[in-house]
Amino acid sequence: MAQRFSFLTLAREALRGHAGWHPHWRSPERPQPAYDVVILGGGGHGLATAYYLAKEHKPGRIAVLEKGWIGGGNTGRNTTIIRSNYLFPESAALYDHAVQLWEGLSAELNYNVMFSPRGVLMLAHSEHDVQSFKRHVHANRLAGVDNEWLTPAECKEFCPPLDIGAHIRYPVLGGALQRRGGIARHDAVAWGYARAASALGVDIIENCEVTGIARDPRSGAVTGVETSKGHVGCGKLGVVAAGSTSLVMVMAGLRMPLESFPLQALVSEPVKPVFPCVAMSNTIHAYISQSDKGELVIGAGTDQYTSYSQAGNVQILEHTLEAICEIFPIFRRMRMLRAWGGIVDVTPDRSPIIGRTPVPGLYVNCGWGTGGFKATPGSGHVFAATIARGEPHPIAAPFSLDRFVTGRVIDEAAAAAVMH
Amino acid sequence: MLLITCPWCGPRPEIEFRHAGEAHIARPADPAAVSDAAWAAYLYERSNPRGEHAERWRHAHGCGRFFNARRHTLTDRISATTKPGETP
Amino acid sequence: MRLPSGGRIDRGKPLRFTFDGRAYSGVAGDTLASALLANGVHLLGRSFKYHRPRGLLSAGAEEPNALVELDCGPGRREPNTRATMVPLVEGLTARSQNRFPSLRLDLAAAASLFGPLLPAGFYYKTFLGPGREAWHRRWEPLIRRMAGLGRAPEAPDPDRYAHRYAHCETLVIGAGRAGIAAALAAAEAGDRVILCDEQPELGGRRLLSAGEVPGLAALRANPRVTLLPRTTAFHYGLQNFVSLAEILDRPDGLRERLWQVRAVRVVLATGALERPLPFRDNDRPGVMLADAARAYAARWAVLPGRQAVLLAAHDSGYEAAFALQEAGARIAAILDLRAAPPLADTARARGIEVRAAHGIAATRGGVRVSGVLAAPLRPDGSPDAARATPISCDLVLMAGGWTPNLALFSQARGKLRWDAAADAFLPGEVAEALTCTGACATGRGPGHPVAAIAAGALTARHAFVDPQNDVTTRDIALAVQEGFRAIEHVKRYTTTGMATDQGKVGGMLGLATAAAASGRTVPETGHTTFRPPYTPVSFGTLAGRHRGPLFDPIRTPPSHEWAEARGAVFEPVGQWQRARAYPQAGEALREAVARECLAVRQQAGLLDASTLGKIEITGPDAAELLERCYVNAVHSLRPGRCRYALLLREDGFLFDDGVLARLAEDRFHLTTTTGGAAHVLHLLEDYAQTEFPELRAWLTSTTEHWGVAALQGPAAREMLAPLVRGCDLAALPHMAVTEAEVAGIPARLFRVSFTGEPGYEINVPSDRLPALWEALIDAGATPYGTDAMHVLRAEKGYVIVGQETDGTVTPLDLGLGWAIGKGKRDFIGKRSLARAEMQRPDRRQLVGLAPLDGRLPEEGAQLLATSGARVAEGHVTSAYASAALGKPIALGLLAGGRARHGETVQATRLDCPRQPLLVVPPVFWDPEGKRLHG
Amino acid sequence: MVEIVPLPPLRRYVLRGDPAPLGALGLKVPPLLQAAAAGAVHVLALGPDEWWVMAEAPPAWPGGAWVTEVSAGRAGVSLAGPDAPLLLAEGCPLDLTHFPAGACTRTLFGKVEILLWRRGEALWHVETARSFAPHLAAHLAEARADLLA
Repeated sequence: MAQRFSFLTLAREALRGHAGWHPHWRSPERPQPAYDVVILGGGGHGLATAYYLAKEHKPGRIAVLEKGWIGGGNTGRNTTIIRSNYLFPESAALYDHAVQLWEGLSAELNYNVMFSPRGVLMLAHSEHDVQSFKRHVHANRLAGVDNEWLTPAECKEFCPPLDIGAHIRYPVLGGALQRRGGIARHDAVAWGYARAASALGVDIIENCEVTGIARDPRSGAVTGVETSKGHVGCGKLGVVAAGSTSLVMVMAGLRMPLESFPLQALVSEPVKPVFPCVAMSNTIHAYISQSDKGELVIGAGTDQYTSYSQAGNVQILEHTLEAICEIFPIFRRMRMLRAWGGIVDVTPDRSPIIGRTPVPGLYVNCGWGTGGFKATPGSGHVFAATIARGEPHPIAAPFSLDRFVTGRVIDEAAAAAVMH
Repeated sequence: MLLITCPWCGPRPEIEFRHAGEAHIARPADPAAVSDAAWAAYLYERSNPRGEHAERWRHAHGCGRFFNARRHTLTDRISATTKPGETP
Repeated sequence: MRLPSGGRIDRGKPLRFTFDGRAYSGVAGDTLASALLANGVHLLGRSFKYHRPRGLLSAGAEEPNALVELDCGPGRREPNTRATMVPLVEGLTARSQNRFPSLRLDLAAAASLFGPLLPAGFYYKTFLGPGREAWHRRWEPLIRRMAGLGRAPEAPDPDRYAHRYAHCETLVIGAGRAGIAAALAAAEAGDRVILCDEQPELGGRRLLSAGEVPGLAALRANPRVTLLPRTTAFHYGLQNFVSLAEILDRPDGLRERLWQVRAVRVVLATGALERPLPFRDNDRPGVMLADAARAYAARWAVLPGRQAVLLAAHDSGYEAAFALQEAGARIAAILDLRAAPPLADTARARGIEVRAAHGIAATRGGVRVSGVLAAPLRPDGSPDAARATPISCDLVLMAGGWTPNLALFSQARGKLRWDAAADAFLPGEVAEALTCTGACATGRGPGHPVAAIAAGALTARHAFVDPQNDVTTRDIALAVQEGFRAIEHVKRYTTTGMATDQGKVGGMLGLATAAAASGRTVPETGHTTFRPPYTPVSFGTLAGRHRGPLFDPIRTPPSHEWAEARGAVFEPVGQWQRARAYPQAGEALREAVARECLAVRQQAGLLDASTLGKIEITGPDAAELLERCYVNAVHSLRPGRCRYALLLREDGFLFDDGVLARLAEDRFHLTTTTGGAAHVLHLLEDYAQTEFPELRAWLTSTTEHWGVAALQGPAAREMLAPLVRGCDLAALPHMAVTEAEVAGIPARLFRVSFTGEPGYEINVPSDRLPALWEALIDAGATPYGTDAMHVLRAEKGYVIVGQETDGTVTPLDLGLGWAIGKGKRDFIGKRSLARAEMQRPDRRQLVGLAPLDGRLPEEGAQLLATSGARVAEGHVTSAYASAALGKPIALGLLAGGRARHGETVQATRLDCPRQPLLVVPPVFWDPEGKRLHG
Repeated sequence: MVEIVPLPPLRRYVLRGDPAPLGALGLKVPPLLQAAAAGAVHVLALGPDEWWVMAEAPPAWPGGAWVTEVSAGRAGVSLAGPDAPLLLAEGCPLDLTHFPAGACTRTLFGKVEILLWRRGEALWHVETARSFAPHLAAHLAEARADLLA
């Protein structure tokens, strides 16, 4: 069992020079020869999956295999926006399941993930935006997801740096506000789940790259994985590899409806509190909040071509900052401190894929595109149940892989919902 | 910003071009004859490789032509661009 | 203290400035930093976490401590500016940051009392309660107030920012000895050369000596050479696409320029950065990098202290000490971590005491250093405080050795390789046409190994590695102890290297400390990735001129000036500004829309439909191309006739609609939605070029050539007839097109309707549209805008792609199956329509909705079978007050809707629980279509 | 030194597929991305099967030409003066030192697609779609003011 985190333990350790702190999670150099369940991918989603498996389903021995260091992918590279005001009930149910878990996550994990429900404000700049966002408000309220319509003046009151003047190119016509939305500390999510999962006996193996998937010649079922640290047997394999999903699934002979794009984000130099909420404008592509450290955290767009380079182009940053300066002109003299790129795996309908695959014992959780972080706890929770029971969790069921064959897609993007 | 060699116009900056997805995904000659699964594969399944990638670009703000390119998705380097139907 | 002579400054040009409200003076050539030092100001800032007093550490871009707020008037306040990078100008106003009430007395410094409670990552372990929202409601506000450095600006920035694309054979980054040499060589070879350097004066460390910098004159004289001082290369993109930020600060308000350089070859001459040394309280004002102190004396003739102690791990420190001695400082002692300092005797010959194998156990002093405890090193490399002896001084020089500056090399995706001999990471493989020269390629020679330096300071207290973020050697050791072994984990857990200097100061030391704490070597530990920008860059520089009207093009149709003059109300539709309505004096928008609608129903109205996309398709195979793409039967369309045309995506969902007119066997005029114009052309080009290359058919956008006046209403024909030459309107049936002359203008005259009234869309060259418009107004037509257009088409049950559809709707859902050519073998999306899912009877289908309570339904409202139901069966896509019908009407998508006419459904509302709506056919006006053909 | 002058009204025609009709107008078929002229009639080869003909008066097209008029759909400016390339560098990503007189192409200036045609050593024809022209002109004007200052 991990040592308890609290102000008292912190104070006690302060008196003895913090000599008593242990590693937050066990990180065995080598994996065991076999596990009942292997989770492939040590990002937030994979670690959450392992945690909820161990806590709620106890399928036996569990390992998480990570090719680099945990939380090093999109978990540690996103703008940490959390919201659930999606249009379609299937999506709203999935993301709101996550928000409900976020609300108790620090206590659940005994790790401060700094969930900050400071409100997510989506700005409308055209009649079409207004119609689309009001449709969201109606749909969300019916589904029990909080979402309210604000006038421009109310937007300004909620987000003082916002310019609602008529002189800007695309004046603000109103906004949809989800007060329960907000941000969290991305690294803490990976570390917190790792610590809690490790305490429940999950092996977290870092620097362990998977090179092949072993299958039973007759049934075709998954029997294990080949890794840079040797063969690891498993009864069930859950792939949670985000941008690398296509590369892993092809090892099992599966072509996925996925493409991986570079997505960039940036932060400004740290300043005193100036931006109280999260603001998003998908018409002009501006996504901004302020971290507790004081940095303005700004989401940029994806490049147009697929890539695994984790590096994006400068023109993407230009367009992003044009948009930010347009609706927040007081920030034009702020400086970009750091920009970085992640690899996002995008599905044709911009909704994730969670569930079984044609290969017995192989499960996949991918396709979160630009919006995966917000779903982390919910994604892990329903994927764990899906793996444990061998059938989709009710919330995950609509996101099955075969929806692309039937045509029952869940197209949030086409329905003018914003990404992120 | 990539520098892309349009097979007609020569090297041009990436912002003149529009990426048009994976190349050589043949539209079934008789769509009515293929199964839902095969049709879905045509519509949605992509190789999305880490490495050499055959893809399509259009010189949208130039000569307007579509063409094929071979690009490495880890280095983003384009090793060849060819007119449709040509082989490098 | 300013020296009487020397330096690269102009003592003849005094400049006045203020810092924290106090007036000082410096001279031309000063930086804010050198000027403050010359005035004896050493306390310049407070640290991020503990609010410890801080002074200048460096003289350059890597400065982590001396961050100030510049105030250049309204809208020109600027936080976190490095005092070392600000050339002094008359009247400069600077303030210190992150302190209250004053820099000298900062109450928040009490934070350091709780230091033991605030080690690396403390916030992950506490603030967990009480209650669910304890963090958000109680603790986070406290943390946020304490965090952050400067204050964000409060008013919009009035300055301008320029962009420039540039191309050259050789781009040289860094104008020190090596950079200038590389530039000269390239220039002699005939290259176009760009040489940039972040400093106001080119020369790099050559500026430490007096006189003209060799080579610069020759470069200035060469017209093919562009010299860019105060210009930082901050982003290294693919194929040598490098972004530079040039600071102009022109009095006319042109502040900065973004250069985007495509270079055949790039030469990195970015030099090396001197490292600080870790020891207790190594952050006190007066503790400075040795080379920086030397620079202040040599370049700005400022002595940073009278009595200095040098802590050396590298010979370069001796050069600095000697230079300061010559400038008049007393070198109290040289403490050298090395057992046998090569230059010890040279120093002694200059009368300087040298203690080998010594370190600093601690510094003394308050807001400025007053002395050090010099201590012999234990076998483990740590200073033995028990045997320490005090030395008083007002300046401590740190010569910790040099780290090659390879941030841009790393951005260029170059691999760094550890070179044991150089005790540094050096450039390895790189795919770009890129070479490194000078100190960034080789370093400045080894000193005391950085691994040994780190090992000796693992247990020291307050030994700062990342001074701005207050990260100490102990914080890093704690992170390792808590299992954070990957260097990226250490960085993220401790925040070392994440301050505004991006690890330039403490990066190498931090990683050596992590290595020492985890018992690994430096190369085993690896390094974190260098991320752009190299140094912070203004948002404005990247945004450039694209603000306000230049943010995005504002497109207006040909009648815009007329509409503006008539006080029309406009709405943005994509990039277009379209007239929404033409209110008359004292008329509310709602009233105007109602009047315009009635005018169309009872007489005739005039709409500028020029924004509709238009494509001319020519060639012998034009019909075949369209037949294969659109759902319609095209071959059977006779010249002179039109069809309502639908274009799907291959997934079967509606992509765009418009009117397809056949002008001749081999020529078509196709319209698209306003927003869809470019997308439709791109999609059709894709199929024409890549799927059906054998077809001889060509597409040309004529969207902006044709101005379109839509004249709609029962009186349209009699109004138009007198203006028309060359065609018999009476003989022109609905959905027909002909060439004619209208008001003396050659036109393509369409008889089409988007209102349900008989109507015409008159296409004339857009420069002639205003004349046609005036003529039609004179003929009695009432101008109507997009709002009325929406109402009129809804009354008739016509859909708008993007309003009735959202990318998940098929033509069958909209009841438009009739438009699909019977027996067509194939068209884009046909196969997808055959999937079972698309055939389900309970798909959302277009219906009309009549409010039973007479109130206007809310667009977007969800449709429920019963008021208690929780699951939506559809939604309201459009809702308008219909003047013609004298009641509100709505369209919606409802599960199995076509079979539910007569049923009552409940619509959600934001202002009350539910609203009952009667499901009716979607055509409210003239269902039989008598008027259209009348 | 560079002046910005609005373009005079021009007739513009897009010829696709077969260039033969150019002969009837007395025009040679120029190589891709180059212009040719016969008196006041100019032809610009903007694509492998796309030729733009510009003239003050409508040319006498022979029958069977796949030609479409776009005259009124286009507008723009002329840039006259030695600093025109410097002004264009504000928003055009091409290396204009390798763009001799007689060269033409579609490219970008800032956020607008332009047709760039170097009519002479120091004379540049810059046109775009009608509704983008005001934006193009405003962007060029602001940039020019900063160049001259």
